[in-house]
Amino acid sequence: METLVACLSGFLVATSIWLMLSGNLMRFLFGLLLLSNGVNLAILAAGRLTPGAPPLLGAKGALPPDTMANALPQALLLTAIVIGFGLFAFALALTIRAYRTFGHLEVDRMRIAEPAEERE
Amino acid sequence: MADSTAPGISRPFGYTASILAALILVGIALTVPAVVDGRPVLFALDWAPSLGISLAFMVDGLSLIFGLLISGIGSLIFLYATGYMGNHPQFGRFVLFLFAFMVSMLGLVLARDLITLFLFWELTSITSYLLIGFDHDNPRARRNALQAMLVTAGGGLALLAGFILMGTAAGGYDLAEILTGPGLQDSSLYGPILVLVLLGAFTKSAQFPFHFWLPNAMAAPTPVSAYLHSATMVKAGVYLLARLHPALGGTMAWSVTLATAGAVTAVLSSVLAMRQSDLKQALAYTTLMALGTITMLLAGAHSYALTAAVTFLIVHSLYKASLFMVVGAVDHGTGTREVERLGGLGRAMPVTAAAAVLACLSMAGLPPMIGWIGKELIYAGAATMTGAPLVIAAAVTANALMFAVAGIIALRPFFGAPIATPHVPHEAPWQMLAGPTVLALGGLVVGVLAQPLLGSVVGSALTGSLLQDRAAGLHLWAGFNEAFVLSILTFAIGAMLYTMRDRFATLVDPVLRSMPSLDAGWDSFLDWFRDLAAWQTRVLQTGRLTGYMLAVFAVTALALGATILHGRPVIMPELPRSAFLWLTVGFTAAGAVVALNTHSRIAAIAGIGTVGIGVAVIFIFAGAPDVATTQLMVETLSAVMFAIAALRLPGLVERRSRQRQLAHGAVALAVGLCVTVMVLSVTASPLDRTITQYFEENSYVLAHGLNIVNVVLVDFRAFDTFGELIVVLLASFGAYAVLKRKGRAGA
Amino acid sequence: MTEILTGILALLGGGFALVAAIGILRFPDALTRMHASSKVGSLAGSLALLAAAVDIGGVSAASRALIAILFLLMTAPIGAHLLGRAAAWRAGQKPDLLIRPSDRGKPGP
Amino acid sequence: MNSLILSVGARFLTALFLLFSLFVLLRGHNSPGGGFIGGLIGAAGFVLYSFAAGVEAARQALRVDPRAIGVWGMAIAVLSGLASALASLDPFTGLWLILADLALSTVLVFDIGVYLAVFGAILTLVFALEETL
Amino acid sequence: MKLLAINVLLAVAWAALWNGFSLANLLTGFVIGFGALWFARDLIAQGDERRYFRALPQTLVLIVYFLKELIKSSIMVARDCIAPRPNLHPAIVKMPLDAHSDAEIFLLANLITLTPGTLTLDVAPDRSFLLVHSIYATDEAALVADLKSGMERRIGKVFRP
Amino acid sequence: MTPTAFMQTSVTLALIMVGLAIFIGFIRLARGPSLADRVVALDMMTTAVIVVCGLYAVRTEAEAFLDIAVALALVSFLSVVALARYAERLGRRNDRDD
Amino acid sequence: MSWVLALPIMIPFVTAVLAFLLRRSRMGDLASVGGSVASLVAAVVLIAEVLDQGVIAGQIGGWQAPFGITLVADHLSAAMVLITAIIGLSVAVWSLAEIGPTSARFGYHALFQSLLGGVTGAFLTGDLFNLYVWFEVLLISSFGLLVIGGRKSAIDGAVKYVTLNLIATVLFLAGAGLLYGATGTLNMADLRGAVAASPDQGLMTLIAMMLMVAFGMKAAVFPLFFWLPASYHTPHYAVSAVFAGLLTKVGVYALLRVFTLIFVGDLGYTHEILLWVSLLTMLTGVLGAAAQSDFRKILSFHIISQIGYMVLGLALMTPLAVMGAVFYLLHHIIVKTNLFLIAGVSQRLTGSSDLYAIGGLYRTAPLLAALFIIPAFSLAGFPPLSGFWAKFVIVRASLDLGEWLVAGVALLVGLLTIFSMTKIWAEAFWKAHPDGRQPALADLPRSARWQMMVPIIALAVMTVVIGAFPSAFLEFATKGAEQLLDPAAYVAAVLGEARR
Repeated sequence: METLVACLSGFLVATSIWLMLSGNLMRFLFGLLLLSNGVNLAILAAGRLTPGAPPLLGAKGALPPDTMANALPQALLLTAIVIGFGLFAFALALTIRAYRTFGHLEVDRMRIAEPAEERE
Repeated sequence: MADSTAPGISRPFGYTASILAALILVGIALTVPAVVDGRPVLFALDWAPSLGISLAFMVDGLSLIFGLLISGIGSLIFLYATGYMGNHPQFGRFVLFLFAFMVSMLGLVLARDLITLFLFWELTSITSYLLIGFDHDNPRARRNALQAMLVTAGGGLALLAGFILMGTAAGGYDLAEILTGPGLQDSSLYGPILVLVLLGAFTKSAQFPFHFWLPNAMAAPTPVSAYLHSATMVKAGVYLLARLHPALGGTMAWSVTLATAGAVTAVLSSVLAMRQSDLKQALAYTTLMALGTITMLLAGAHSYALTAAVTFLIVHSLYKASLFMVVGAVDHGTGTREVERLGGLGRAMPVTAAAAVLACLSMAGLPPMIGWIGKELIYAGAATMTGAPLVIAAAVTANALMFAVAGIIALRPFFGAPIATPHVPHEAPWQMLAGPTVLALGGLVVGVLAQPLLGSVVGSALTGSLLQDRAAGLHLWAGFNEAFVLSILTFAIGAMLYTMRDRFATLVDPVLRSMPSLDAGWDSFLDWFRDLAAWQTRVLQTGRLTGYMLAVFAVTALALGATILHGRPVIMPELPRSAFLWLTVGFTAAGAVVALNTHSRIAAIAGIGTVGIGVAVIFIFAGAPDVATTQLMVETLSAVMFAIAALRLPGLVERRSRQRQLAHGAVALAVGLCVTVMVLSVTASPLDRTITQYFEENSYVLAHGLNIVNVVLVDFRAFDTFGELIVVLLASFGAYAVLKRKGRAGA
Repeated sequence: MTEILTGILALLGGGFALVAAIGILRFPDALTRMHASSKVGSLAGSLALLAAAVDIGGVSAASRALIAILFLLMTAPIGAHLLGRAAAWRAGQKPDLLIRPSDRGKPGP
Repeated sequence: MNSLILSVGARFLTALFLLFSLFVLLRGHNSPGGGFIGGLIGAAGFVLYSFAAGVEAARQALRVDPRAIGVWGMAIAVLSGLASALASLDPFTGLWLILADLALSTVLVFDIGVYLAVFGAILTLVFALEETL
Repeated sequence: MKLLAINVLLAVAWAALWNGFSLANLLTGFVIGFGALWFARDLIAQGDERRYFRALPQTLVLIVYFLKELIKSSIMVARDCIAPRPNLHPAIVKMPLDAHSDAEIFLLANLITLTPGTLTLDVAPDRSFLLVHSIYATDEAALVADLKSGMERRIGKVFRP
Repeated sequence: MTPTAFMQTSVTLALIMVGLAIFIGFIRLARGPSLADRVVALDMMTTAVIVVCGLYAVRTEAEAFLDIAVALALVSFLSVVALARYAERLGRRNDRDD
Repeated sequence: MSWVLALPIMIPFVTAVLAFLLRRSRMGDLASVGGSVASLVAAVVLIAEVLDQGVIAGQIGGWQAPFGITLVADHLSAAMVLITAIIGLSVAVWSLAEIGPTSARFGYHALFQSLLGGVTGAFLTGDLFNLYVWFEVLLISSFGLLVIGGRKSAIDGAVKYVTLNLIATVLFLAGAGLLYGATGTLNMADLRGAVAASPDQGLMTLIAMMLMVAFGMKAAVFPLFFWLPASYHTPHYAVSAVFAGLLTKVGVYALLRVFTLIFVGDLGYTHEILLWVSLLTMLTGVLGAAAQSDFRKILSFHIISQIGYMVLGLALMTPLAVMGAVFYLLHHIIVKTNLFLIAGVSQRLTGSSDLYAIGGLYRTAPLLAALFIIPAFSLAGFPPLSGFWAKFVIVRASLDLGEWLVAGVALLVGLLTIFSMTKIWAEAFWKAHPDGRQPALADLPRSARWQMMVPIIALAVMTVVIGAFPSAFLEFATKGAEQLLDPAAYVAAVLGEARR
């Protein structure tokens, strides 16, 4: 069970890196989304996949007969997803601003802050 | 810091400093009886006890000599400076720096703790940096100040390492204990210690091959040259050598290194001194000669050599400070220091001339000046050293050249036919005359009364500080011995050199010119260094983000991959049978592939949406409804925001070359593979569910909630959620600012 | 009994979802595909939710299922309308029949 | 986006989103949901409204600057964390007031803070994006 | 609308009387409440408000009709989805509108969209017609007539007196 | 076959069918060609997730999954609206790039 | 107890709320300063408590560790919190002179205070995932601060800063999640035992490396530092000052914490890597600085080289070396912040930060010159300033181990630091202004003069005091290092005696 998710997570990470490296800011954003997804899957898998029962208690706190899914990694994931969303949103805004500033999204051509050092 | 622009208004600073220095002189002098009695004065404060470092001082014979010279000459220099540059708008600062320097120098020679000594050592470097660069509008001054700083500070750092090693070898930084202890010559760390300490001392005392900074340091105002570069700072190196002689001296390595460096410095610099037309430069090179001579003598182990070193040190301080001040007075009075443009000044500047002549007598080593005694002792000492013939030869050569230089300095500007100078020559004010005169006369007085005045102090330096049995006597007439013969020989050669100086020039100049210039070497070294730095920056900090990211990912892949090979974590792959899961994983991966390569923005967004949906389905599959809901909401909002943003953004174009694509793909795959291996390895062993169990058991009982995930979020781990809400909020703030703030210029 | 009903509903839900997907794949253009998506898809979702409601039973499950169906039926057509409008216009089909967006003036209420 | 269907739909859907988001928020402690999901749904309602009626109208309908809403949410979260000081308990300890079936607690207040912060944040983001052209 | 509120209140009261807010109780309460209100219509409702008593049953009729249409044509579309040779005649047609209120048009448009085979694309700015896309538009006039007589008529019954 | 087993089997089968549905929908998504095609596919996939939720609720007897369905049914159309808006605006700009 | 620990984290956020709500008036500025004062008080109380009782721990929400989130303060944390508060107050005051009403309206103070809150949270938390959360808080605040000035170059810098840092946080997140999966706990004290007991030590090292890359990126070590020189010279000076002081140090702190407390199973591997990384960091950083000709760029590169020293202290892992790292950490924050603040004043007076376009400060702004000398030479490691002790301890620690190369590099880098500092001095201070300007402090408005100079003077005084009276600080650092190397007290404070 975890094996497949692990492979998927690795695959998502790999694709996201390929996208991030493409040198286009928008592709970077795509990569960022994929990377968060990949890592979230990794965390989920690391917290073990228990198919089925969600971590909800019965009335008056009765524990269900079967094991429930592990609640803690789910809480972590929730936090991580939300944080990832916040970061993504900022990155998106920054991308728009960068486009307005530079007129393109090629990161390698964004060199206002760091022009090549000329030889003295 | 006082900054007075009105001329003359800061003069009181000069006088005050002079008086303070004189008071210090008196204070130090008060310890003479005790020191001579063999009872050094000690003083210590805790500084960093956990490191075994204290702020400790002592006055013993060696310190005493230096202390007296520093404060005494210092007092005169302040007076001199007041006359020389009291009108300078930054005179206040000047006095401050110079006084700070004097205090540092005193601290250096009085320190009893290695680290205390190092503290003051570095302080002298800083203050001298500020002083050399005093004429800060002049690029040359700035360049030379930097050179002096880097050379001496670089040596200082070596010295620090040496001191640390000494502390380790000797078990503490207390000099008194180190010196009276068994010595470090047999320590396993001796080699490194010696190399490092000598590096420090040689750079500070401008020994070959680090001598080049000193003549350049003459960019400083003359009072600084007179003080730092003749009498005090450059002596710090030889002071250190003398100070550590008991602990480090006496070995073959010590004597050979010191003798060679000293002899080469002495001979080379005295030849160079002959060839300077600028009086100040000539003096700078003679200073080097003196330092070389002292270093050479400190190579010896015999008390004669050491007595000679200590005595010559005093001698040199007296005449050289005096001569520097004279040159300053000449410069002040005529507007030039070029020996070719000076002549017959004796009439216009009689006091200066007298001081010059007197000081030069001492420099030339003529009786009854103290210089004579110094020279005699040098020869006597040289004779006791290993490799005596070579040492003596070097000493004679250097001294003969000194004789000739002394002749040039004493005779050419002041006698003969007057030559027109930029200003009409006039005598300097009294403040500027006091120094040279007192010091020159001092040379005469201590020459005549050498033994009564200096004998006991030098003796205590030898016995108390250098741990010799006794000191050689300081006598004008020590009998018709080897030294006397050598002196006569010296005079003869010197006189010949003086008269045949033009011939000498034609002989020497081609040789000198053909020698590689270390100063030019310094410049090319700095250029090389700057080129290296620029090259590194071009290679590393390219300003191209993809390069950065590639490096980061490659490092990640490398770090993880290498560790996988190193640690060999356990993995147990096990494929599931749920067809639904396979399908889900399949379309999720396929979604990623679409996003990977498409040129259509919407296709990419949709592909990523697919991935989001797939991941959400996996969350559902794993029994995580909260997470799945959040994931879907976030996916939706991300898509919404993308759709809004995409209107404001251009289309996608793939610009990578095939080669780059391969490299990027390889790195990406490597990282992905590592992640997979990590997850597999993590899931290979069972999970400790203690914490989850606690949550399950107490979620309702203690936290009154049935949804464990939510209880974890808002209660068990509310702090995480607190941070999380701040992140989201601030992300929106940042985005708001980045979108709404009007662009401003300014690259 | 409920189990069998549930099973049938589930199968129908899954089946309709599959059919909708096939329709989306096979239909010739965007507008026709939308028919498959917005209708058959909604039906599939409704059926699956009904299956859940039947299986779990009880007011809360039923009400949630019904609310979900209601929401689905409320939102799906609005989205379909907007998308269809955009698609039709972009596809350039029968432009004479359409109100060109540029004629509508500025967006806003 | 000038569409009669959308604008009529948005009118009641926005209300529905808000209502549903509050529902999700309040029962989050016992069923899936909670402040974050609630905030997202609530914000989604206003996003829809802004699509239908324009950002200006959405801002007016909201009356308050969304950033301020977010900050107030953060303030509420902080205060709920600090509230336990009154009972001299550790920070962020839940204080419970249980009236029959109804449980009121600082934990719920905290969740409301999360709700508001997320709500404000997302609207800030979307509005700012919308207004950029 | 006032009457709807009263009706709901009655349903709640009914359920409370039965000591349980189950769905069955509430529904029963609603139906009984509706009956009670109808009997008391002269007392509590004047003029236009009486529309409630017709609108509510008409709404139920509409819902049933809609569900029937939904399922029927869903199956139609589904059949075409998997048929080897789909019988598609896509076209965009203009459907003149009798309805005028926003809510009415909205509901009509959405229900048309929801019934398979037809999809509302747009409303004319002057609300005179709807643009409808159909995949079974073999006969455009018949299609429009069908829509008007089926969906629009029933909606009109709910909204208009 | 007992009713329970029938239910289990049919749910499993239904899940596989939905999985296939998403996969097929994905093919349309990848192939396009127009923006609307992709959005339609995406929308269909979202609806399929609702089906998945329903089926999972059956399988695990947990109402919680219905909550996902409710939220998704309400919110998911927002992305369709946004993308449709995008398409329309792009059209207005006469920019043919998707 | 837990309040003492929680308040330093909470106060900045309360301040952020107040400052934002009052952003349109001068009260917002005052709220920021007032809140910083309150933070300082809380930090002082915290450190007093730590000095009194040793390691203290408190549970958020009253949930016993390892179930809830624990806050822990040992010597290192408490000192870092105090320094953060000091820097926060200094820069908050300094900001008053630089940050205009526009930036304030965009929420400058709120972002700034949140940054401080995030940093403090990172220092105090005893939970790995919570650490991640605080990292994100400070990261996102720093994003906002970076772009709030609205300069074109800041956008360029931000693109690089944001992208690379996002990668780092994702790595951190993955590492934390995987570590939970492998050990079942997130509490750092609990992790120590759990990691040691893990049957798969290879996996533990693997996760350790993942976290090392993540933290290394935050700390800007070679070869992960690119984001730093790309961005630090672009925002407001107050912003770059607080970045320079605190951000990379959080990374170093995390490295120190995690690689002394949790991952000590394979020192020969992890710490050897750290050693080489630190050497290369020092060298590349200082060489990078030598190639620059911009005030802030030089300072930025020096952050990197100094980070190398701190990592070196960790890599050597002897009590003395770790002590050196701790001391270096504390000293460097003060000094680097101060240098950036001075750069800000210099820019304000001379109109640029390009060293070739400015000058003349020595003649007409001697106070600034004197104040520059102190941190500059402290950075270069001259006695008797704070930097000397830091360097001394590190060099001695490496010599004690017989690591000649390490000591040599450390010293060489010190020399090259002097080279850069004197370059700034010669160009900005000594050289006359190329346009003949006579920059003087008197040019500043009176209030701005106070707001800018008082923090600089205060930080300079601290540098001098630490250097001149080092024994208390060194002992403190020694104690901190002892706690790091033998975390028994830490573990006991968090988990109670029972679970040791």
